[in-house]
Amino acid sequence: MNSVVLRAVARTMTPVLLQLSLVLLVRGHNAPGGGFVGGLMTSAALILYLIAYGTGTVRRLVRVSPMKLMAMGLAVTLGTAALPLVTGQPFLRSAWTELSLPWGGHLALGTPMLFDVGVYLVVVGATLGFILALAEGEGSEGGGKEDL
Amino acid sequence: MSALLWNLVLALLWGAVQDDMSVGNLAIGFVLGLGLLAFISPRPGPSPYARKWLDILKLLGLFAREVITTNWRLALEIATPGIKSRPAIYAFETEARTELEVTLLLLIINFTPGSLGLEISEDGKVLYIHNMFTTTREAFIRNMRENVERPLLRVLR
Amino acid sequence: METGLILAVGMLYAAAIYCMLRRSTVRLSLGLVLLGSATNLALFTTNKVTRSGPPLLPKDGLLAGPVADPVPQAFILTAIVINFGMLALLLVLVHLAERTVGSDEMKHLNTEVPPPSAPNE
Amino acid sequence: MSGWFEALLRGVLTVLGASALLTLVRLIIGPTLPDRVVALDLIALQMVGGIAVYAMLTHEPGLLNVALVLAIISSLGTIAIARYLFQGGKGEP
Amino acid sequence: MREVITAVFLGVGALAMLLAGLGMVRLPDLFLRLQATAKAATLGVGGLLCAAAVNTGSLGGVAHALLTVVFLFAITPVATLLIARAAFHTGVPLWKKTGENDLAEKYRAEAPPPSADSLIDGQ
Amino acid sequence: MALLAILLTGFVTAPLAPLLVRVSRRGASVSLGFVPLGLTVWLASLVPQALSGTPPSFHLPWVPALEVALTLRADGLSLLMALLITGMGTLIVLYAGAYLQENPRLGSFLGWLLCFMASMLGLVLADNALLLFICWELTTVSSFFLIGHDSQKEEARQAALRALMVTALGGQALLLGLLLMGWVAGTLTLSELPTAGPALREGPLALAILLLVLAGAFTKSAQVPFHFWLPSAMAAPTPASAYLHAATMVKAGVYLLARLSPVLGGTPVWQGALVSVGLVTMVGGALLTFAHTDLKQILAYATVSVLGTLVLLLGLGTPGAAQALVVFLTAHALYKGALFLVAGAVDHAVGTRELPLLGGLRKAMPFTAAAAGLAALSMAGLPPLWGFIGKELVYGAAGLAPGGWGLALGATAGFTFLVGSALRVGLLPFFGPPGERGPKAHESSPALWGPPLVLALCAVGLGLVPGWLQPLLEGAARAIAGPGDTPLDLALWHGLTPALGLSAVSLVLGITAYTQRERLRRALVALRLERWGPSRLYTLGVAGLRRCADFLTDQFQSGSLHRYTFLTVAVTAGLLALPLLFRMGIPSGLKRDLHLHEAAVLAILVLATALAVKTRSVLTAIMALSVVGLTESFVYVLLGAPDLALTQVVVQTLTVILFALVFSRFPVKPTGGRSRLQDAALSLAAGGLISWALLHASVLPPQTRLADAYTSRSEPEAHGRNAVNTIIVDFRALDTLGETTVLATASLGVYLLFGPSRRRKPA
Amino acid sequence: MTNLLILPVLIPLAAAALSLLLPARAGLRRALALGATAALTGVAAWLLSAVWHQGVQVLRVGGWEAPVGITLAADLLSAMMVLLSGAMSFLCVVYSAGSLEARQEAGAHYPLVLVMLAGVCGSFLTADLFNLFVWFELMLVASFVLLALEAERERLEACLKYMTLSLLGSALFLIALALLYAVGGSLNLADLAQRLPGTRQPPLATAAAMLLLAVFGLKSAAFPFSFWLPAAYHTPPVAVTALFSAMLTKVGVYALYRTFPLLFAGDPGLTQPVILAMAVLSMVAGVAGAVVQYDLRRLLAFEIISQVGYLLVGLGLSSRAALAAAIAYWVHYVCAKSALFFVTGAVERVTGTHQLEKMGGLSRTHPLLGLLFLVPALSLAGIPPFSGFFAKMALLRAALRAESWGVAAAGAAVGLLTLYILMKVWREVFWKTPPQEARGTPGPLAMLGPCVVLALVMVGLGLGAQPLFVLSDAAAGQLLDRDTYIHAVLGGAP
Ligand code: NA
Ligand code: NA
Repeated sequence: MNSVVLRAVARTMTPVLLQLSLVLLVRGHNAPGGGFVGGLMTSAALILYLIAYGTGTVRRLVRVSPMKLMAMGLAVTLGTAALPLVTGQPFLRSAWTELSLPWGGHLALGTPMLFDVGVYLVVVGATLGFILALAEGEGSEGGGKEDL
Repeated sequence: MSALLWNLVLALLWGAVQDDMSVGNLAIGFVLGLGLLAFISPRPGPSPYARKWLDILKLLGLFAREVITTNWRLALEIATPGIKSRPAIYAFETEARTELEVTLLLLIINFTPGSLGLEISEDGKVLYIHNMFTTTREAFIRNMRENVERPLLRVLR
Repeated sequence: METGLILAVGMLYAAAIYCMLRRSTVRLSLGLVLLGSATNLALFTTNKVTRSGPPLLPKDGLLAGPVADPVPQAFILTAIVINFGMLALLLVLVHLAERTVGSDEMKHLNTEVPPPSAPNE
Repeated sequence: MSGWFEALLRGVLTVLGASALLTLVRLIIGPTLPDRVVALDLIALQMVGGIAVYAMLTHEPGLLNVALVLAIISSLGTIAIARYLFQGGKGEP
Repeated sequence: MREVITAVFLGVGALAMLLAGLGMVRLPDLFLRLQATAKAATLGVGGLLCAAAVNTGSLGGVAHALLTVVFLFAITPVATLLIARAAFHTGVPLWKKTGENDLAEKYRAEAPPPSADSLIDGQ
Repeated sequence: MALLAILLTGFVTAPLAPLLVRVSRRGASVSLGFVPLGLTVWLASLVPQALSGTPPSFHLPWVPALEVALTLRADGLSLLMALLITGMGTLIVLYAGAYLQENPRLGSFLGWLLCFMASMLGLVLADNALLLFICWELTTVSSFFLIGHDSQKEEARQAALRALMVTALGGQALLLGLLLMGWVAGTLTLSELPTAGPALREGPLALAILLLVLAGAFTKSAQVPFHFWLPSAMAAPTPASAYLHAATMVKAGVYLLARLSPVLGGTPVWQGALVSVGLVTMVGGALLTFAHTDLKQILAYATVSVLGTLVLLLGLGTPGAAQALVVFLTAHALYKGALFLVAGAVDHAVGTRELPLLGGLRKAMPFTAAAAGLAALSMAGLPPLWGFIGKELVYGAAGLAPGGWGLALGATAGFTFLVGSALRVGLLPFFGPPGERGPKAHESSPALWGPPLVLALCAVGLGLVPGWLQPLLEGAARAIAGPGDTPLDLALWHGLTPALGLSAVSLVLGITAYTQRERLRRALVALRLERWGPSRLYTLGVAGLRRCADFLTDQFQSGSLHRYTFLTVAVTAGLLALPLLFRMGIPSGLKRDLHLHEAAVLAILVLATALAVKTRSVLTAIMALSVVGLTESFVYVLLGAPDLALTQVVVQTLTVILFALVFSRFPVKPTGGRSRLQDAALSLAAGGLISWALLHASVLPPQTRLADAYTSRSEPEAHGRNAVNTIIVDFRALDTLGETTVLATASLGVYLLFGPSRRRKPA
Repeated sequence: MTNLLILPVLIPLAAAALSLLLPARAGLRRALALGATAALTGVAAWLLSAVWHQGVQVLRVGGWEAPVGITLAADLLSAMMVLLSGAMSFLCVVYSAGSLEARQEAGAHYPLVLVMLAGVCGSFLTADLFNLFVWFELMLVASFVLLALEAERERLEACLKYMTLSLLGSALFLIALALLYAVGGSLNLADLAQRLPGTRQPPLATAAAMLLLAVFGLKSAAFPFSFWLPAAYHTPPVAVTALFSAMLTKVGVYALYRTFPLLFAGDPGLTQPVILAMAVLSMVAGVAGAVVQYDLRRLLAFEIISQVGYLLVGLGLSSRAALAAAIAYWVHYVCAKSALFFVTGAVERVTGTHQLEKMGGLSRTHPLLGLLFLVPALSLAGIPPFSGFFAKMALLRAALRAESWGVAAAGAAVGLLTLYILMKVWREVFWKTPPQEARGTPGPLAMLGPCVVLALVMVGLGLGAQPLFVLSDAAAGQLLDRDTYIHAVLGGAP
């Protein structure tokens, strides 16, 4: 049936889309992109997978429940935000470090990037949560094991 | 596959030796390597690796011809008053077997102007194709078989 | 562009409000989407609307020309995401309500009955 | 950028706009939902093209990224609509 | 030189897009219009993206343009299949001058899905 | 300090009452009776100082910010009232213990009684107007619970609420009046107010102050037309009626007017209002006693009449009137308290208070009969009782006033009916043939006949030894009207004065009325006062209030979301229109440059929006929305916001997928296609106004300060070249923190409402 | 600069996230919620004392100065509100522990309450209008979910109505922000306050003020923006309703108090009369709605609208005395209203209904409940010597001194009607012979405890009203002293 084609396309394209979403996440600080849109793209990629293979497969693929993913994301953002409190710096104060790359050049690493990763996680968790809940619907079997 | 890998290694070697890893330079290295690999074969004639490249080129050629001719017809159909074509939907029993083959076949059919895959039977053996310009079932199926399916399968197998 | 866009925004608002007045929960959620779009564009038109480039700084760190105001953009990004979350929640409610009363009409869901006549004072 | 080229780009943009308006006509008149989905899909593609042209016009190759995402995402939307709306959420996954 | 090549791609793309738009209005049934979108649009978008790729000249630009085209090639047929299937299920009429229809035979045996009624506008 | 202790004693002991009752039902009231008794003695010991030049006083700041202070002052008037309150209180507590011996809620009754007593004490001792008001309200509240003591009875509940509402209405007015007074006078200390008298009497707010204060006093003291709550409050247990509705609480209004008469009194408005209302109340109340046959009802109307007399006297404002007032007030407290207690004893013994069912009880209940007879004689104003002296003074004061003969005539009419009623109450139950329930009756415990007898004997004793209270009464009168030129003359015999003549006339006429009581009753009943009297007005008022509230609520809280939204939008649009239409013109300098492709984009936006609104198919609308969303993101592309374009595109597609998922689950039967012109008009108006405002904003010079700050600092300070992103994750990361939490919470909500946790649960 | 200011947001958020990460056990979540709210209360008390002793406290989040970064600022009003919210949420959590089923406790109740609390505290503390919008939304979304949980029909209906109007409000909020940004070039309150007077288009700022009035009116349920409230407040569990009543509408009122004196003080000609009209209409409409209700919780919900009217009077009059009175009223009212809701919950548990007709006789069977109802009821009706009397009197006093006779009259009249309504409840619930015998028990100590505490608070705030008035007077003074706030927030930056 149609799903032959759909599955083939999804199988090939989903990794590409996931890769793309990571690109969006990573380069967000310097070009259009960022945690939000990266997270949304990740969800979109997983939705493609969901349409082709169903919710169970997506849950297997993600492994962590969306709610946990979300809570982890929140913990990361909150943790990053609260880190400066330890040293008496103002809340959400960013910290940067320059990393020299072995092939030359520098890579600026900073807590805002970590913050963005937290945002990314929350967005992935939240949108996946929406989609999975609605796709599984009430009365169906899928998922259903996790505690809140 | 290993031949392709070799080809890539040759291209990288080309670039590394020259200390110029730019895309253009690597492409040159790749084409040179392809030429080398095409003739390094224990059997007479082009190597299987080169034959594959030739098949791909042939497929692309056929494909390009189809694209140009039927797009032209489609353009005329749209741009001129009245619709002269008499569309039909034909079942096409494919020789493609694997998921990948079926999918690629469908992609190609769809990209071929004038024909459009509408449905695949549950067993994946029959494609239903909407077709704008062919006049008879026989002509359509023959065209599909010879100009689309066979060249594609030759590339894939 | 700016003037035209603002007029279109007004029309979007009108459409959104009209949808929200449609007595149907489904239309209501459609209206909310329109409302979100209208609001985002309204925020966008606040300061100078410019055809100049995005607020991306080139690698050398010097801007060649004027760029769009990044502030409303940051606001809109936030608003978009919030609106999306709200919409998802609303959709689920709409769905549950439909399943409960078998209709998307708000009046079928209504339980705010007129107060009963009082016992004697 | 030479003048004729910029004019060409603007012309192409206008053509795309006109084409999108034509497509919108189909979206409006329908008559069936699949018709509309096809029109919607095409509008998205026209916008992808429009972004590509605009990227040239403004020398912002970064916009091609937007075009890419738009292309991917809008097709995904089309698939989802076709998959969920037309099949009542039933059938095989 | 680069501008000329770009212009050629642009011309092809714009023309294809315009034709697709026209086709949407002019072609008489859904399947014909699907044909128009699937082809003209891929050709059109492909042309425009190639123009952009040539024009920017950067590796990133080329990669983006090519990736977009490839993705569109891959995903559009899937959408087409799904839409066509839905159209048949919902009884979208074929143009009256359509010839043979093998698919009709196949579907005659299957019952239409229950949600089909609501899909035609105004019902 | 003593005053504070006196004030607090009641409040402190009140909560103990239920506990004491739990310990010993019989002993409780006796032991609690020592509280008012002790207070009486204590207060009495303060009399000499009170009558001296510097009355005892006390001051403790409470809420200085609001000028509320625990300022207490015991001058003659206060002490007279306080002694009445505690003295009566002693008897009432004893009586109540016996009267409600079987009642399960005796404890709470005694508690509220003591609370009331304390409040009343505070009211008369307060020298701070707001402290007075606080106690005033406390008496209202405690009377609510005392009236509603028999809460199983609908009658009691209704009466309690009615009394509460009428007196609280006055209370609110009084509060406003006192606050205004404080503002105008610059002080809220009652003893300092007279110095600000002219300002209060003649300032621009004088009339308002006066009317507000009068509203408070008149409602509390049951003046026509607010009198109706008092008869219905007879649903209270009799001890409460005797205490609140005869002796003390209803006098609070009179006390207030008396207290304020040096401040507000003397003006024509004051005189006119008090005299006319007092006169009407006096005559009307007395007359209406004849409409009733229930002992307590008769007594209640008689009380109304006396309250009218007191107010009338205050309106006269002469020193003589003040003297008459204090005497008549004490007289009334004694005899009316006694009569109420008698009524209660009869009720307790016989089980009814209806005159037609009563008779011949004098043998079975001799002490009660004696108390009743003596008190009735005092009420009828016969010598040598205290009531006679009071009545003579009233006649005298009325006669001396300007236009006095008219007043005297009115007073005569009032006293005529009071005499008649006194005879009915004092004679009918005890003489004549035994009533239906009579034979079984017998005298109950001494606690039920003792207190009325004590009160009646006091009336006799004061009549015989009138000089005993003279200094205190004079002091009280002085507090009202200043030092008079004639000393208080409390003799039983002044010679053949006009007052004596009027007394004789009223006595004769009263006896006539007594004999004609049935005819009078039928005539009064035929008037059907309950149909158009103020009581009816109250009922109508409450019903009207309800109907009005019903209407308002129906209109605004109709349950229709459509109406809610409509009103909200309409009001907001109206608010927005105020500054836009009235203070701003047409924006000038609008930018008119529009490229062709931009025009196409806007056209698509508008057309797709129109389709989304217009189409009847929900799925079509969703697709139209898709186009709107796509166009929106294209606008972002055109105007230099690729970040927005990216996000918008993805979000809008996810939105469509959500819609698709939801609507794939229920077949949408499109509804709400009804097009309402007014909806469309409102929407267009709102949209237009918003455009209007945004157009005005668009011609303002661009604000580049922040934009410049971000673009210049983004790279060096936030290490990012995408200014939008640096704002989001660094400069304004707190927004982002909140926003992600919003998204997470929404997702949590979806999960809770629709996710697996819900699915597992049985429906 | 003090990180103290972020703690009221951070503590509940962190506790909520932790709740969700740890296993779903009732005891665990309850303990986390109790701990978080108690900690928050402590922090808030600390904050209040810091503000009292050292003036306005400020935190530049991320170290970015205003208006580039977001600044949190706490003046006395903010600190009071945070403290009030912390304490009330603690009581609500205690009450939840006593009144909710273990299943509900193990669910998302506590995390949602904490998230809402974070939104509320964020709203109280932020000095940035867009940040305020975000906190509003956070609070809203949590309240939506709390309201809709269990998905019964009535709750769905309530939530849909609440959501529709709230989201409309959010859109209006953003338009107002757009206009303000166009006029002032910033959304930092202090920065805007400095710039708005010199703007080229003052009426546009007034237009924004009008929109904000509508938006905050919607949040605070001031008539005619109150329609959502009666529908919403009678459906969720009492623990939730009490929380809503203590916080949600108050945040709307707070936003009005924060923004109007600061931003729009220069243009009172148009906004003040509108606010006063809204105040009076709210008083009347709320009480009118309550008069006809025979559903206990709906009745109390309508009462909220009328009480919000009182709070708005202070702002409408805008004199120091009026503001002080309204702030004192605020504190009193939050306690009284929550206490009433708490008692209502206990009453419902005893009687098994919230229809007045079906109740009765509780003063004989449950005298303690009667007392616990009476104190907040009388206090709310403004009967001395409870807290409400002084607050209402102060408000009337201020109205009279501002010569707003109509407002004073309305305040007094509505006070009377409030008394009528609550005594009607008393009559029906506690006096009337019950149509059916009461079955249940008034609930565990965790349910009655908060009622007792609040009753004591009301007595305490009545007998010891002076400190409250001193505090609110100082808070009102700060509200009117714009320069101090501006200077503190901008910190000497241009
Ligand atoms: Na509230
Ligand atoms: Na609220």
